[in-house]
Amino acid sequence: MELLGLYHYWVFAILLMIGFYAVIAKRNLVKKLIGLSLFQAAVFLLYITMGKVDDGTAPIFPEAGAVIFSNPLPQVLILTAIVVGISTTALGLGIVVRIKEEYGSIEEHEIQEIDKR
Amino acid sequence: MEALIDTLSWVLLTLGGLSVLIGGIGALRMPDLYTRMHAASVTDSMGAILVLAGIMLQAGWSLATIKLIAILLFLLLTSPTSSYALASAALLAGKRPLAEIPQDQEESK
Amino acid sequence: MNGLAQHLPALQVVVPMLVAPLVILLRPRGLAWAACTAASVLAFAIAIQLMLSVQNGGPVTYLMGSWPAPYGIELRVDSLSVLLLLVVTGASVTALVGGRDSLDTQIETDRQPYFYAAWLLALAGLSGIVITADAFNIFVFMEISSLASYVLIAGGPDRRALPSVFKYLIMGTIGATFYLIGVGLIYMMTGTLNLADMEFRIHEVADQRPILAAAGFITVGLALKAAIFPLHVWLPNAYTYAPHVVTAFLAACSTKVSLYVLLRFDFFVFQGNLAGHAFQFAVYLMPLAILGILVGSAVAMFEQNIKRLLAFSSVAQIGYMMLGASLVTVAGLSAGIMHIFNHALAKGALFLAVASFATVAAGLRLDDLKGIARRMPWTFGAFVIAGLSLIGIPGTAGFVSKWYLISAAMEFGAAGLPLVAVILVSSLMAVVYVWRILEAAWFGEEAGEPGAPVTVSPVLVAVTWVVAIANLYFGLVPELPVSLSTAAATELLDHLP
Amino acid sequence: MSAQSTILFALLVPLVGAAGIAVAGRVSANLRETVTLLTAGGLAVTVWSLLPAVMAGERPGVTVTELLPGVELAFRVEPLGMLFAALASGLWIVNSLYSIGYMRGNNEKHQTRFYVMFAVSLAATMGVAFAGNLITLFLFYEMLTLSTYPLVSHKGDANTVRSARVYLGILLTTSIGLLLPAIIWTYTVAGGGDFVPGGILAGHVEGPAIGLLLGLFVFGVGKAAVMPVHRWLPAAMVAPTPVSALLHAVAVVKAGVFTITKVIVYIFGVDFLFAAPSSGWLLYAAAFTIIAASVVALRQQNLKRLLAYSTIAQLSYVVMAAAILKPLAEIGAAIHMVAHAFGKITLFFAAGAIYVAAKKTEIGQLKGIGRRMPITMTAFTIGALSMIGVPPTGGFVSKWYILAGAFQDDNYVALATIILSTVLNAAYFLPIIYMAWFMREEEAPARPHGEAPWPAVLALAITALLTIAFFFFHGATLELERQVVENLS
Amino acid sequence: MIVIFGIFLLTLLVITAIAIVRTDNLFVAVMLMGIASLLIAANFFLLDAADVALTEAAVGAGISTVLFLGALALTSERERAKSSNRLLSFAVVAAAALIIIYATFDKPRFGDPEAPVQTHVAPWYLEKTPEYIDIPNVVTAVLGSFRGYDTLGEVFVVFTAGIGVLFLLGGGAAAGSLPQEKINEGLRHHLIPRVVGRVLIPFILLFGLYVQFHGEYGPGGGFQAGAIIAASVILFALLEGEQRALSVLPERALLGLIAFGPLLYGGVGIAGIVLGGNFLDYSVLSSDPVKGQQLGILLIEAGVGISVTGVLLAIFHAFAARGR
Repeated sequence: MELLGLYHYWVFAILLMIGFYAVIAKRNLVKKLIGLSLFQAAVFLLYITMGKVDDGTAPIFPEAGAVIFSNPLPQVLILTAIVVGISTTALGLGIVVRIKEEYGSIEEHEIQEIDKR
Repeated sequence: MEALIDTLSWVLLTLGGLSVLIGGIGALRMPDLYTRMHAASVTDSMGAILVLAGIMLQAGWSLATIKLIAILLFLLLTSPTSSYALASAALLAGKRPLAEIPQDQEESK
Repeated sequence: MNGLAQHLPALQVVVPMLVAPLVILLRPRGLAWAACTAASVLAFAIAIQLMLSVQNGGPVTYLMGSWPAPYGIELRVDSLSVLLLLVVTGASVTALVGGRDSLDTQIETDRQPYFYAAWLLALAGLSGIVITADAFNIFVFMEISSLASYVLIAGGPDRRALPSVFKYLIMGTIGATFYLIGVGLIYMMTGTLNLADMEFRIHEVADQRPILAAAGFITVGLALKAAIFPLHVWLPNAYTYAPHVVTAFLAACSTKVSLYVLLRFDFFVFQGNLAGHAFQFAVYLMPLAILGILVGSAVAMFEQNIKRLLAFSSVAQIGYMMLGASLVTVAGLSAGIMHIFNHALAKGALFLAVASFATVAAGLRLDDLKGIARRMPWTFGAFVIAGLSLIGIPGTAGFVSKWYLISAAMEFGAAGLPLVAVILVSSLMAVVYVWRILEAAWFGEEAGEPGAPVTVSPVLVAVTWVVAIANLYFGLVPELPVSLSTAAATELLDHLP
Repeated sequence: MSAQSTILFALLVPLVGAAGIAVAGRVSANLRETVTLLTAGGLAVTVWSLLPAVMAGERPGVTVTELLPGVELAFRVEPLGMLFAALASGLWIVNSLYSIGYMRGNNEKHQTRFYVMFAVSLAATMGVAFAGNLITLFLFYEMLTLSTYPLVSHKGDANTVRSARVYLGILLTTSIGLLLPAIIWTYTVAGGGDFVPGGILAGHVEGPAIGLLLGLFVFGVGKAAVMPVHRWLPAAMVAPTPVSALLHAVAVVKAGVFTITKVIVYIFGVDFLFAAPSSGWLLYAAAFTIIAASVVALRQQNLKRLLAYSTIAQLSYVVMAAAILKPLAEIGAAIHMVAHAFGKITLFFAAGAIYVAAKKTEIGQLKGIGRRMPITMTAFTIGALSMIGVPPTGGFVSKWYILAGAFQDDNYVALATIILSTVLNAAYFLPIIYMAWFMREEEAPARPHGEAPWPAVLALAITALLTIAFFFFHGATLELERQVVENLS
Repeated sequence: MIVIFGIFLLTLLVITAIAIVRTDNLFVAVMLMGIASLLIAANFFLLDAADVALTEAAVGAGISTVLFLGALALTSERERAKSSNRLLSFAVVAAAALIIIYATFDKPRFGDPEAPVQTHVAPWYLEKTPEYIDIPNVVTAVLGSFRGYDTLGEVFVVFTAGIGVLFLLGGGAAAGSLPQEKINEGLRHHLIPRVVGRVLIPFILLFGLYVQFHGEYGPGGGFQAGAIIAASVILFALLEGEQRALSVLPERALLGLIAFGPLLYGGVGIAGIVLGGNFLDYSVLSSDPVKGQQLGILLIEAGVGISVTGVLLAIFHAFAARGR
């Protein structure tokens, strides 16, 4: 179990870094956004991981009997965070589409070139 | 009785798993889109059916089984449709099946 | 009636937030502006009311859904948040009232409802950030305000607005996500999201590595959003290509709200809980602040486009606020907080004036502004006053905060002298870059047709003057900002058990 | 009307006047100038009405508002300020008269703006004169700088703008960069900045710090034009002559030396400073400025620039006198402000008159001009003699007191400086006078001309007479300024 | 067993992520992104987060993929440029990584029931939910009531994104005016998908409603439901052509939904004030506080569902309308 726990945190770190790298290093705007959503997904993993309780179940009361529940709060937060993430992505894509229409390109450096002229 | 059902379900699950595996291998090894789709279809027809059946046996008569049946029906409806849509889209996009391409151009998919 | 009065903290946020959906349904579309303005005027009134009750009765709290504090979400209004509320709502009102014509020219009519809805959401988001006492709730409202501001900025007529806003979106989201990570780590160690509770429980936490990391993430994330040097790269373009009125609104408050959250966390939550936090805070942020001041001013001195020029000056001004905070004394902190208020006054007036220049001049480069003073003397007059306030000439609001900043630095004796030097040098730089504009406007022979006095929207001129006069008023009678910011600084530093 | 309200009134009159002028300017030139004269008269009456009380030893004061905790916007009338205010307000009347002649004679543009800003700068001057503490003084000091900027840059051509930039640059840089820190320093150590007889700094700073603080003050007050912060004054000569005359011979520059004197007397305290070894350098700085400026003046060809450098030298007389730190010298400083004001404004008026009438600006062109413009040149001569310090002119009186003060302290540096500079003054003024009266003009001017328009001539005649008069009737001033030194040593 | 499965999923996730960054075909990247979302969702399920898993599957794998594809259709499929300033990026990333690794020491053991997270606030929810609200799904209780203010904010984030896209892309209004073309007739001429689609869509809608109203008892709620319903309409649009979709749910109607959802939510909150409670205090909605809470949650979930559906559809149409 502990192994899995550590593994979760590592994966969180790795995903975060991969996404982060994509955001800073990639020049393609859509790719940046993809990286961004990966970046956020990693954070979701962090939260959900910390809410897990040994041999617990989803925090939904069954018809009968008391059981150990995992922590509902991180789940609530992440429900919110997921929706926030998709909203940001949608808006970002909207902007990308307009940029494509205005500049005919979605490559950062090409756009900078065009603006220099 | 219990034991019988249990073993049966495990057999089904294993077979399902195998066919999924096969499908995967096929999708990797096959030369072009259409043949790959063909291989992949093994996964979501055979594989799905067997695995779901296995799980149903595990679940016994309960709400879960009903849901599983629903899922199965859903799969059986959608997967052929989606492969159809995929194939026709590929054709529209101008990908011709490998059989129609002279050998030397094979790599140019 | 008292019944409603007790709900003011909630209404402060809810009013603009709920008017937004109505705005996009309104027909005829002209009503959108009216509704938007009405809502922000109301919000402003509420802010004033809250200020009064805070000044009389100390911090006001409100339980959302009447659930007890650490479990439900709590709203908390103290001097600091009230100061910010005044700035935010005030900026919104002035920008809206003054900016109608300018916006009409820059936003197509059929897109205006969306625009005004976004404006209200930005307003609601910013107020929500400063009014809540819940770490995660801050994140949610931060996202509302950010998304809304992206929309507002993207409304700019120049296509270059789009890449700049995309950059802003990326950096803003990274900042918000960093903040989220930080909050997550703290939550992991304390199990709570309520700021006060958090502070109390961090005290208990034995091993603080995750807390330190959290402090790092939160500080960096918010520094990104607050455009603290060297994380300011998104700001100049965003401000330059946004619609003029939007620049006036956001320049006055958006970065400052992130700064507010930063102060909240670093002083309210971490200060006194983390070993040597004050020291680290000062050591890490003071150099950045100083660099920001100097570099920002220096770039501004050579900038040609007046909006960019003012944007870079904003970077420098944010440096002032950070410098004050990084002294970690009541005097310094209150100086920094006070500068939030005074700088909002100066920049607001300047950008409003720019908005009305833009209606007349060919462009916003200094050459385009030549001789504008003769064509629009009134606007120019207001611009001069605000510019002097930005420099910090006595009698203007800007002087008050500079005075406080310098005396706060002098408390450190000889060690403070370099800081004094920095402040003075940057003030002189400010003289230079402000005067470049004034000179061009005053003497330059305008390129186009000779200067027939042009009529810009009189309302805009009037509003600009109101803000300019506010600069003078708070320069001569600064009780309000002084008392609020001193109280806020004391609350932040001395509230510890 | 109570003294308090009178003080505020003295500030409001010019401002209200400015508004009035702005309005009147839209109606007609005559109305505008009438309003100007009325304002000037009104201001003079207001200020002079304070005189008796102050002579009687009262020190009326009023606190307007508290800028920051412990930092007030306050006014307090004391002899030095009274003298300064009375001087500036009185001369404004004459100057307005002169301006009318000058501006019309040259038919300048933006005349309304000119008169408006003029009134505003007078308001600022009053503020400086009556300031009750450092911060108030600083506030109006900056206001004066900013409000004179449009006047200096009045012409608006490239050259003017450049000079105006120098003007503003030096004045703002010194005031923000040096004066402000000095003030804040004072407030931090002394816990306040009110002008108190005997000073407030005693016991709060010691050792080299005193010298440093003094330096911050002296060079922070760029308007006093102590070298090396003098360059703005010649630069300011691009302004129309009335501006040079009233502002850069009286109001602005006197505001500078006035500030320094006031700081020395009321912030440091003469005795405290006298005791402090590290403050001696001021005397030498002033002496150096006097000599250097005079030498530079020798080599000037442009009349106004010559006058400018002469002003620099004369200002340092005041600074030096103050720096002698002896009662008589302090009186001398105060009196020299007046004497030099009368003399120098006369000279500028004359120069302006010459420019209006003959469009001549260079010294070399002045040959024989005395025949065409006798009144003007007579006045010029009187002014020049006063600069040199020849009786019976005001200049003699002030030099007398300064010398007396120097003797009190056996301060031979001061003595030598004064004597040498007197020689130099003579060396650069007498040739002009000689040229004007005793040489024939080489070729007849393009169009024959007589005197400048009558208001200008009238104005300069008046000031010339004042210069003489001050020699005989300086008793009142003396009385007033004695009060300053009574309570020191 | 769980451990192995978890490790397997996570490893797969990392591999997918790397693949996403490495490929220069954006289409592939988007598809892989969908897969990654599914993997994350599955992993959430292992971590007892049923609701989150459902949401991640619906939003991450479903909607965001659709949006990305829509955007790709309007921009370009290939990423032309190689990465820039790799070194700097690596440095920054490494720095952040170090901080995180530094942080992961001292953190509570994974699944430790004694961790602060489990002991401080959460138990209160688990203990009080039956008493105050009395619905089985604690997540819904916290989401809807205890932290209802967050959820309100969340709805407004969605709303903001919606009007943002409408503002940027000028709304789908253009769709009505422009002449129909082959492109937006969807798969009209393909018999099989249409038939299957017609059979399925009702069931998808039904399922959406189930998720919507079953939220208090099982996993599910407004967001998931909104996403699913929107998905069904989008499917309809793909099959029957956007025109028909718009004729079913015209522009104005969508705008109405977008605005009505948040208003409903906010209205419930205001009702709380009017009836003498605090903002978002549902207990006062009914004579019996528990009933009031349940009613309130039902209403606000409805509001959430409506607004999410409206916004997603509006965004989809905005993109689609841009295509022509």
